[in-house]
Amino acid sequence: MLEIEELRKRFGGVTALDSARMRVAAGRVHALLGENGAGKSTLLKCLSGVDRPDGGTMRIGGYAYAPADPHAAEDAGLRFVHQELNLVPSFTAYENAFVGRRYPRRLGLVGWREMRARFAEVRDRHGMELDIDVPVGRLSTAKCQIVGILRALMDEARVLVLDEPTASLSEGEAKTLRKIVRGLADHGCAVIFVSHRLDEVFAVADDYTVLRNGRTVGEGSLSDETRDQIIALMAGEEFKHERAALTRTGAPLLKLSGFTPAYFRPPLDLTVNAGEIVGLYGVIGSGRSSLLASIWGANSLARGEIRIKERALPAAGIAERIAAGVAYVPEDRRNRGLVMHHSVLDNAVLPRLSLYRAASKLPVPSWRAARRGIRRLLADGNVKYGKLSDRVSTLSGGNQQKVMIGRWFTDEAWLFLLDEPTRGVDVRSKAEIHSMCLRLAEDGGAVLFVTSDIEELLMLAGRVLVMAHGRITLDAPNHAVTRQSILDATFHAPDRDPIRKTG
Amino acid sequence: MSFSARYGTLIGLTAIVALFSALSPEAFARTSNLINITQQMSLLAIVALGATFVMSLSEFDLSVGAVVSMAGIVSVSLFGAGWGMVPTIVVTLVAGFAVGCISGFLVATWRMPSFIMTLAMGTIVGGLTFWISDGATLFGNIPNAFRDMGRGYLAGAPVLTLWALAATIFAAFILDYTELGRKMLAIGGNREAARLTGVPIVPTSVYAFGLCTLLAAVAGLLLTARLGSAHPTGGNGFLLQAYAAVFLGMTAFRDGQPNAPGTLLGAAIIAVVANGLTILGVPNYLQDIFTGLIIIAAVLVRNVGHKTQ
Amino acid sequence: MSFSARYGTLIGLTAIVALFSALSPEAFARTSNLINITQQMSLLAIVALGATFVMSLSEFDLSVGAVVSMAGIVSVSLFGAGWGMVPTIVVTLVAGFAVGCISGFLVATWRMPSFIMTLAMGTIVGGLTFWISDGATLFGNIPNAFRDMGRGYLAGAPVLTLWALAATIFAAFILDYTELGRKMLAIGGNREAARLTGVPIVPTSVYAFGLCTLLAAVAGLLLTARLGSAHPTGGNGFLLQAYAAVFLGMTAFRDGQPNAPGTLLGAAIIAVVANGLTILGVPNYLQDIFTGLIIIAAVLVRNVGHKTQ
Amino acid sequence: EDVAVLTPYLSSVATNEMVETFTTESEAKGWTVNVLDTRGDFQQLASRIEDVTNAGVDAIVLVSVDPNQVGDQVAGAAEKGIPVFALDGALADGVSANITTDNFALGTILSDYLFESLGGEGDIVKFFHSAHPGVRQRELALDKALEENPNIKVIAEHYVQVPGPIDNARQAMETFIRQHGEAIDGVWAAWDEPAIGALLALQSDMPDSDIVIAGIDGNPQAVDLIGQCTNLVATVRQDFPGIARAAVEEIETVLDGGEPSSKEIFVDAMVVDRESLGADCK
Ligand SMILES: Nc1ncnc2c1ncn2[C@@H]1O[C@H](COP(=O)(O)OP(=O)(O)OP(=O)(O)O)[C@@H](O)[C@H]1O
Ligand SMILES: Nc1ncnc2c1ncn2[C@@H]1O[C@H](COP(=O)(O)OP(=O)(O)OP(=O)(O)O)[C@@H](O)[C@H]1O
Ligand SMILES: [Mg+2]
Ligand SMILES: [Mg+2]
Repeated sequence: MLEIEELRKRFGGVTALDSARMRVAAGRVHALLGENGAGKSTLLKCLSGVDRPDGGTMRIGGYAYAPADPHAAEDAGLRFVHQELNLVPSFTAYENAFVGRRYPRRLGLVGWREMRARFAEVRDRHGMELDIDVPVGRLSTAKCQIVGILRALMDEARVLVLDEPTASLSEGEAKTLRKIVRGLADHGCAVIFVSHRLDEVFAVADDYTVLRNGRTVGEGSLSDETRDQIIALMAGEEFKHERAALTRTGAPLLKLSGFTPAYFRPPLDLTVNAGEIVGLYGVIGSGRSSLLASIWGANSLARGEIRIKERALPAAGIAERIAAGVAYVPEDRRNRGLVMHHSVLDNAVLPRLSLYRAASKLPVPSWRAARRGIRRLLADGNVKYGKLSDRVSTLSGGNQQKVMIGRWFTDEAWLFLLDEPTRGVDVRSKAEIHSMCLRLAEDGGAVLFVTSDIEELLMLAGRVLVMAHGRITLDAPNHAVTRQSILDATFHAPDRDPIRKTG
Repeated sequence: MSFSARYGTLIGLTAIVALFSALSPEAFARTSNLINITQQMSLLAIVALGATFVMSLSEFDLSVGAVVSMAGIVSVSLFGAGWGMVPTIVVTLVAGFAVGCISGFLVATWRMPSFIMTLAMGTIVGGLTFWISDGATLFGNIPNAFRDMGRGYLAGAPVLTLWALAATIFAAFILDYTELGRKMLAIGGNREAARLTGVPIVPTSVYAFGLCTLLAAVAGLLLTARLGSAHPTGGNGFLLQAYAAVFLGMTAFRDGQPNAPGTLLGAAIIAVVANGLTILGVPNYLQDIFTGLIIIAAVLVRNVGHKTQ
Repeated sequence: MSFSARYGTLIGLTAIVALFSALSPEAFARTSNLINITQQMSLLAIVALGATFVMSLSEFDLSVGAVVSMAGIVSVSLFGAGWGMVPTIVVTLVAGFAVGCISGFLVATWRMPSFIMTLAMGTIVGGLTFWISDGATLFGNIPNAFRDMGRGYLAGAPVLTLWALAATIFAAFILDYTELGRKMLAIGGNREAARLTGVPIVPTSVYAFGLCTLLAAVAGLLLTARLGSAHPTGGNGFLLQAYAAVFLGMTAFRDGQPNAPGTLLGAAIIAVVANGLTILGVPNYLQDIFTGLIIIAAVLVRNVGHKTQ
Repeated sequence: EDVAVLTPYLSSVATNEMVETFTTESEAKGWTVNVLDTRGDFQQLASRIEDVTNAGVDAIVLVSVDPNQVGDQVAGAAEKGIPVFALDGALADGVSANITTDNFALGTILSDYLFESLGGEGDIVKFFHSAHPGVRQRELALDKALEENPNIKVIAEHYVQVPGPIDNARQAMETFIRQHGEAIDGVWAAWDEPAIGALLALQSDMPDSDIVIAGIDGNPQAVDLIGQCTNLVATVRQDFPGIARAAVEEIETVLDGGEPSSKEIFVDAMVVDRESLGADCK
């Protein structure tokens, strides 16, 4: 159905694709795999007409295919969900679904009602939950991801391309999506699926192609392969991911009592002790992200008592957290994490500007010291980048994520608040981020992380928390929980629905 | 969003009107004066509605003032050369539209910052206007039928007010009920997303800038009709005020997006303040100070209600 | 990035200078004239460097023109009231700094659009200036020592040129070599990301706006020293030109970020074009047209090389 | 009595002087004066005339504008029985009286004075601003005078930018000095601010030159500089206080039910130079 041969693409000095090959059959789900920066997104961008390849051929159904722009790809029957969500924040979900398409019309005017009805129909047909009447700028990352997916499902597609669609979805939604994908494939659609969650890949995909440094290094049917074989193909070497087990705890580092992130949330009590890695799980909208942001002091509506190392802090105020040794990584790197058009160096140095002072009392950074320090920091985090002066937006998605986390790993911080820290990160780097967390905990620090990946939760967390409707419905050590008990807690019925409609 | 956040700017305008009415019940609050305000704000509103189009792209067009002036000078020159009303109006509007199209094309294809591009364009247009007019104020030879387009009353309402209403409906219609308008707002909201989903950046930008200067040319024609003369820099004063109106309107409705009703409201605030302070006989310098304070207050009313997060 | 993309605007300036030199080898290209250009661009450069600070926040300060005028009027008034040089300068600079701090504070705490906020602030400042001066041009009583700060030569270079150089170094230092400057640029790049990484939004914004109007006040003092008089609207003409210089500078270096050397370059382009066209005796309307065209060309040179993606 | 004074050019020195005198004189008569400036914006001027008409003032005074530029509004005021006066303006329908100095005559006086002090020949630099109707008349007078004096040549001219005319003229003059140097014999400035700018350039770049500069308006700073024996040797002083005083008298007559003494009242202009100031410049 879709054949790609010898595809090449360079960005300045960086070779993103170097003779990539891929054959996708109709009615099959095809997993495109590879480490961060292997060239997956670039390949898909060539397919979608966003980037023009430097060489190579693409054929669809036997005919040569060379889209000049995204429109041409759409006309050829391809639908895309790009890795970086591209939505217009001021538009509602249903309007976003029509941007770049022909709007429904009534008497030549934009037919708002029909537009909404058509989108609502698609949403309901696929069993997704989504408030479609608010501007998407007010939705969480995961909800935005659902908007992007639904957008691609608006009409019949010959080829559906999903670049890490489940990166910020939790178990339930991810499962729904897998069902949708299978359904489409059964109807004869070819699906290309990029994901770093290998168990998911094995659950949904039929075939695979592995890219390494822009080259195709393996392809075939997944039923012939094991997880370890695929990992070895991707990384180019044997690689084992250890399961963490850490239960040693010390004095309380973080203590919340009667803490409410927002007026419509119930108050919470929570303690995180030194040496602990606490995983926070829940479905989309359960209130994990807002809890983390509120602990970080980024939420002016938060109320209640918060103590860090026994010292009471104001409910809002980021500077106090930083001074107290807390670090925070948001889930939405593009809008809330990084300054995309600034250099890697500027982004990496931002939270730690005062660390590289020319003289300790002078707020004047020494750029030489900063460059040296940041190079080491990024090397520790295994970030793949060209030059420190390159824009951070030119890094692959996973490497951007690693910059955003790695920049906090200096000696000053010992309590980490991580919101979906390994979103879009490949297996090996995920292990590295995990071992950074472990080292921190061993040195007497602590980590509170949010994840939507139950695998990761069980692998990393020494203590498991589950949130539902803004309450903590489960708090137990790792060894005392099972997949089932976690999922049960997730769907714990609320006494009353505390979530009010937005807008 | 609280009530004061959603309708804050409208409340602001109401408060300003109420204040002036209380201070000057016989002069300000008289119906004839209030009707007259709608006439005084109309040209500003038309220019500002044009600016709303480029602001919906998240760009600026700083040539609008120069285009207003140009339209006046071009039309009176053509009348002077013996042209009839229809060809004169058509040529003037086409010229106005063309200016924006050129800016829009260069901005979109070469990614030139619209600020500098349109500032340069405004300088060029200003030079051309001077060339045509020789720097002098032009009057005479303006047909009465033309002048009547910018003065007098129709069915009890000032003609200019009706023009401004028509322009508001036109702009609201384009922005909310045509694909073109939605594409403009999509580009303005997230240019990269628009590009990736296949929104045609260049033609959409060309139209937005073109509509902007087209409305500026309309305002220039109406200004000439209203004054019976054209001054080579007569429209330049509209520039900053027009954007002030758009920004006031952005804070008014729709969560910070440029929108036509908001722009009209913004122009109304500016016009009411100027009229009210004049009628109260406030000294010149105090007028400036009050104008500034009232505008800040009008935006604050809204933002205070909105300062959540 | 290709060579023409990286140094396009610089190449543009060089080309403009070469062109004028070829057209007028004895008048334009004479060293004394070139030195004089550096003096003519200096006040614009200082105002524009101030604007660079707020642009680095991705905001505008439209009160700079009014602050330039205010600084002149305040200082001459104080001299007239018998104040000495040092207290006069200090009070004027503090007043200038305060204006920006107020704007910055309101913009940052209430999320007011800076465009409308500073436009209102500029109106208020303009009104105060009128109040103080009664609308008249003020002169007399200006100490010669003060006047010498804005005229004459020091070690062979015009004093004003030295001021502009000092301001450039100051701005470049703040933006590139202090934490404050990096924080400003981070806020300008992505406000939310900066906030979440612990950049204090309010103080940083207050400093940026304050530095902006502080430099405007410096320019106002130097303008007064240069002219020996102060006019209540004498600085208003700087507003748009200053932002033009900043935008020219943004396209010049650093991938579209505001930067001090770029701003200086932008001011130089504007000054060279004005000087060259005057020397060539080009009629004033053609001057406008050429100025516009040259500025567009200067930006295009760079963007043509840059149009990859 | 309520009197509204409107002008688009309050920040110009000449206009400001008229308005100041007018205000003082009328307040002495117990009138309330409200001054409005629209910063060069004629649409605003039209709106403000409508406003004061609506507010029901007793008289409207337009300063430094040609009332024809806002004809309908003036006629509207007249219809309501509000008398409209022009200061340094022109006659139009509905204007009770225009009190002014003839700008063409001003330009002629300036040109003649300058040409005479150059001895009937030489090269001059011209500073002008044709957007202002009055200033443009002066320019036309220069053209006529040049026709009559074939030995005087304009070797450079500059269109002065407003706002900021002094600095703008100064920059242009700096350029001209480097370009033409000693070849320049005189500077013709359509009003005093560019003349001051030209003088500043001369003082810093060619302090010993004997270039003759002359302007129009009798701007106090210019008069001061003439008295200091600088190259700025003369200005043609319009009697702005005289215009304002004449206007106050006319308005009083009209408000008392009388008729203005004439529709167009010319107030004389005179040359202010070292001699008339009694400056000793030897
Ligand atoms: N616009 C660009 N300019 C320069 N380099 C780029 C650009 N886009 C991608 N690259 C480089 O191309 C390489 C491949 O990137 P790509 O985004 O395709 O990786 P990926 O396989 O999708 O990785 P991830 O799993 O992290 O998303 C990376 O080294 C990246 O830095
Ligand atoms: N002002 C508000 N009023 C009512 N509901 C709100 C408001 N703000 C946010 N919400 C809702 O509260 C829920 C909590 O979102 P939050 O991002 O904290 O949860 P989460 O568990 O991290 O979800 P995700 O996994 O999607 O990030 C969301 O569904 C959001 O729509
Ligand atoms: Mg990718
Ligand atoms: Mg979340």
